[in-house]
Amino acid sequence: MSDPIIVCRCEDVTLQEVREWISRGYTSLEDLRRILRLGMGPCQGRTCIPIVQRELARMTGKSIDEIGSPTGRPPAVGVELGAFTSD
Amino acid sequence: MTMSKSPAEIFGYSFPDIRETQLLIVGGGPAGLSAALQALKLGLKVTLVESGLELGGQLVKQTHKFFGSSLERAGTRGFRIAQELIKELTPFKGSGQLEVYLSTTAIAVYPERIVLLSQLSGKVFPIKPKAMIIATGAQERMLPFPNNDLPGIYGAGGIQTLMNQYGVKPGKRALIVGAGNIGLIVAYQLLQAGVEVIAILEAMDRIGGWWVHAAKVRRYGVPILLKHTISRAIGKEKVEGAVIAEITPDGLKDKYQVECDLIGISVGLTPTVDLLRQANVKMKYVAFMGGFVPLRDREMRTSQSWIWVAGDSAGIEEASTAMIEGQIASTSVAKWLGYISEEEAKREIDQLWARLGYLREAEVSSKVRKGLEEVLVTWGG
Amino acid sequence: MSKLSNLIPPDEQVSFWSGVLDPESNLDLISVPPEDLWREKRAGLVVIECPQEIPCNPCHTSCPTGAIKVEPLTAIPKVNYDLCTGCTICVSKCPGLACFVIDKTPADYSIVKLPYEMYPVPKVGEVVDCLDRTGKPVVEGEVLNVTEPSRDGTKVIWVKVPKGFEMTVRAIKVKGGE
Amino acid sequence: MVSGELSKGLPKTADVVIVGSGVQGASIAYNLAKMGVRDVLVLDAGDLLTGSTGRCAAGIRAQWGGELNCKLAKASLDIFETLSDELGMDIGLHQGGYLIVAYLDSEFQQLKRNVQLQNSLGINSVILSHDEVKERFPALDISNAVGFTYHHRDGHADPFLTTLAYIEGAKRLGVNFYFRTKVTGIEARGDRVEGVQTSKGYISTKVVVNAAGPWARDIAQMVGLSIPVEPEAHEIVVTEPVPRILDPMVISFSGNFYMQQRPNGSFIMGMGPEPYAHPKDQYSLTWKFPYIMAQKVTKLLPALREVRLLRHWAGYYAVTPDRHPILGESRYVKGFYMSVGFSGHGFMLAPITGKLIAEMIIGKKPSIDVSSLRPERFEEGKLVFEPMVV
Amino acid sequence: MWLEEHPILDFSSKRPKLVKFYFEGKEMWGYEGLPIAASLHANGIKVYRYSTRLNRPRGFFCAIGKCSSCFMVVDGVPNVRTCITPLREGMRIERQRGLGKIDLNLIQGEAGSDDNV
Repeated sequence: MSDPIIVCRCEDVTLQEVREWISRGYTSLEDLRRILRLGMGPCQGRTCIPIVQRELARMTGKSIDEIGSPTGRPPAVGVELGAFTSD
Repeated sequence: MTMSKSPAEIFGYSFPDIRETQLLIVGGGPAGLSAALQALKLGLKVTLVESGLELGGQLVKQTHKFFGSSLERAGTRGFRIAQELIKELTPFKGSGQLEVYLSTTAIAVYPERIVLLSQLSGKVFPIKPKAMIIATGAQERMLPFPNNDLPGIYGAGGIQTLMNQYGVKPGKRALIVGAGNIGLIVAYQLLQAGVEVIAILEAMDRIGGWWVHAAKVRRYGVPILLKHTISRAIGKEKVEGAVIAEITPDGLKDKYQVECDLIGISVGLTPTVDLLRQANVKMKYVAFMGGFVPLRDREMRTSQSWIWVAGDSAGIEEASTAMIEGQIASTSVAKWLGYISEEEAKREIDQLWARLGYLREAEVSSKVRKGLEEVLVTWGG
Repeated sequence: MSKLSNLIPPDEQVSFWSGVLDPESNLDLISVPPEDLWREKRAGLVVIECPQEIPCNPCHTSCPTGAIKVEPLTAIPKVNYDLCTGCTICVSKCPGLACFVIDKTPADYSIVKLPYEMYPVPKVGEVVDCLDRTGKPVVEGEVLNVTEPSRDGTKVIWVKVPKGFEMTVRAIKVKGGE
Repeated sequence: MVSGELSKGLPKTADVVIVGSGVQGASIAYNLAKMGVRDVLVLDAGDLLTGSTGRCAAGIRAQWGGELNCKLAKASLDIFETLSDELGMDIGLHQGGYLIVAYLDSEFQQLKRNVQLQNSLGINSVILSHDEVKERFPALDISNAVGFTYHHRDGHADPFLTTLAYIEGAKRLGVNFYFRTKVTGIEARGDRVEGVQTSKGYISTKVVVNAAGPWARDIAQMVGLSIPVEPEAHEIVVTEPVPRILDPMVISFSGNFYMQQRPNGSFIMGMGPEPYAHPKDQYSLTWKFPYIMAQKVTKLLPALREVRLLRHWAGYYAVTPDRHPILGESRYVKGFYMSVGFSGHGFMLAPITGKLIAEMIIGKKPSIDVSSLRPERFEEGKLVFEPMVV
Repeated sequence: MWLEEHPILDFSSKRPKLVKFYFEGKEMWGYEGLPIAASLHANGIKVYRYSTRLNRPRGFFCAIGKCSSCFMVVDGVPNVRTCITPLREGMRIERQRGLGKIDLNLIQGEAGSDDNV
């Protein structure tokens, strides 16, 4: 196997996989997020989303503004459940 | 089995009290620190939260002297600027006008202006500010290339943290990808730490950073290869080398294979806008400003009337402009909360804009100026 | 795969936009003293290799004689060489490390006073390698003085170079260290 | 450039148009195609899985208190168990069982009755003692619980992968999916469906399936039908993935929570409405929710104190008055089918309900009699009872 | 390697206390209060974890606690962000393989003692 190009370190998603699903017709950021779990790992998409936005723009001819960004969901960084308890 | 407790008793829950503050500033880098100072001088009560172990943001890693005029503390090293700003804050801490939370991250913005703050070694508590300035800075972009995740391939900012903040020699032989300011400066800092720098690669046909920063590293024998990039990293458990390719009209043409144990990626920054997204602040993609950035008015106020922005989270620029934006935002907040008059605020903000004007006057700033045209708006009402 | 070279020569690309000034063709972009004045001025005169508009003016604000002007903030510095005393304050202040004071008055050598922020710091009397703008050692030179005018870590190294190397030598390297 | 679905224009006609590409729409489409109806179009106003399926906890259980739900859920489980093979794609099924925990005596009595019913229907659920639970699931703190029931075949499947597998399976059989395509009107002549008006053009069709989840009421209104399906927002949180420390989905009606460790290692958890009052009709979130969930689940599973909460979101249940779905063709508008109102259990039932709706459309007798779930039951006053939903 | 001599920064006079910790059972020394990752890096340890799906070696990366690259198992708890978690004396640090491991006894022991208070 050739050396992978890692797009998302949290879920171990490669650029090859991203390209494959885009060419199968899943051409929105939301589509790819749900298929590949991009941006759903502990880093909240900080690394992968900008790369995927650019790849989508390149492959679909859309502008990045059109492609957009995922909905912002709390928390911005993961927090231990124990931090929400009172003891 | 005795049944002593009702489900409501077993699974009862409670919530921490909601703390209140006038102005919550998220981020203790140059923008946040200057915003805090300005707000304090204007009489506001300020809560400043910083996710790192110390205040100063990226400034604490900067050993080089800053550009600008004396108003921006030009000629002073970044970490010293941080020390100066922190020192200026100290008197306000005693007076109770300022609360600083270190190792504390603003993790969430919920409806009705509730912000959750998470403390590294403690608890999550809600705070309800009247106004909030988001100065969360930026994050580094990653570059897709084979083996780009091997240990030893770090963001240039990560290298600075390891080396200049914690005092760890990050490697023996380094390759830097990207000749923007951060790439150039990190290369220089690596030389200062005794690390050999093999080369700086730049995909464009000219360096992206300031010319003088490039000249500084070239003098020590570091080549800067224009129209070159990394085509892959080599290594099994950690990075052992890299293949450097020339970017030609027909694609990448592999040219060198070098040994290195450190690759610094500095291909640009993206504004950190998680909280702005959570708050549904209106944004726009502006390549010149590093990505999606919030629309803002001349006073750095966003589409959410209680949220202001400043610094790199409002669009990638320099620490000098970040500091001024912080001051503008706080001046606007002070006006909104009735601490200064409309006229005073206008005079102050005009002056600060004049300073932004001359900082952005150079030819290299033309992109920033263009980007600003796209996001500078006037909010109705 | 064909064999790739594992050595990148330091002069693989030498061009202005790769960070190297051509002392011949880029002279109009920088501040160079008039030759006749330069030959006579004791302590030397400043050469400012700052060819790009930068919003930056510590050379102007730190100059004790008002010889350097940066107006407006993004202008390229202009030097009034009649006022320059070669004091090296700008050498230590300039954030871009772009100021060099060059003293041509000694009869059989010149002195380049250049900024230095590396480790180790050479001692007075030590012979160091003198590097050109691409880091190539071009000549050896004796360190005549080590000062720190701004007391902020930026040293100013006075290095003795043969005549003709004034516009070539822009850095030094302590021998033996790698 | 990608030849994505945008480059293909919307067809002018179709045998069946399905509104909604969530797990219901996808399952119906796949089952129709499998039964030979291949000129099927699935339309979705949003992107892939942005509706209720993509926001659900994706639990699968056969432990119900009503006979019909038991039958449907068991049939669904049978399909889930072979679905990865059938669709040629891993759906992320994890059968760690469901552990239902009672904290009230009356509740435990009901659970025991349910087990009798379930066993009579071929669902091999059991009552577990405290010792058995302690031994099997040592991470749980059950000190205040009254009793437990457990069914080992229950579990979880990945809602994204399951739906995607259905979609890709249907596509292979010729079904076309159009995302970002909003249905703006449904044409009917007399009492028959004629066609669908969309943001991208008109499609003439004799059969429309309403599988629009929380937006089902709006779609029904387009043919003049008023159906009692209310969107009810629920919040949910998920943690970072950690090594497996809990096999079953743990739910409690009196404790009001559900919690499960998914195959990827993350914990997903939620609850029914409580007085902290989530706005019913919005995806907006309440700051108190993470506190409530954290306090509940760390009492049950103390090790979770060290596990990080990673994401908080809301999704809609599409709720009917009797909390049972509406399945079948409208008596008043021929060709208008509904597979809606699952009240929070749509994911686990989709494999079977998709098959049943497909059978109805091709005129075959449904393999399970679901006539009691007909759309008109509300106006007839014939609601279906189920004791096991909260 | 720790930086001792630096032309601009003064590290040696400001170092915190040297403490002993264990990496994969091996004794090492690091500075108390500095992030765990810094002391590991200075000890020449660059591989902090092996990723979940592709079993890739991963190390230090973002340096500010925002990615997942430096997750390690620290005192029985997985997913510890070693780039921002301060080193303490006696810490037991292990490479995280996949999701790592949870030491239930350790964690529940802690929770149990809370109940007794």
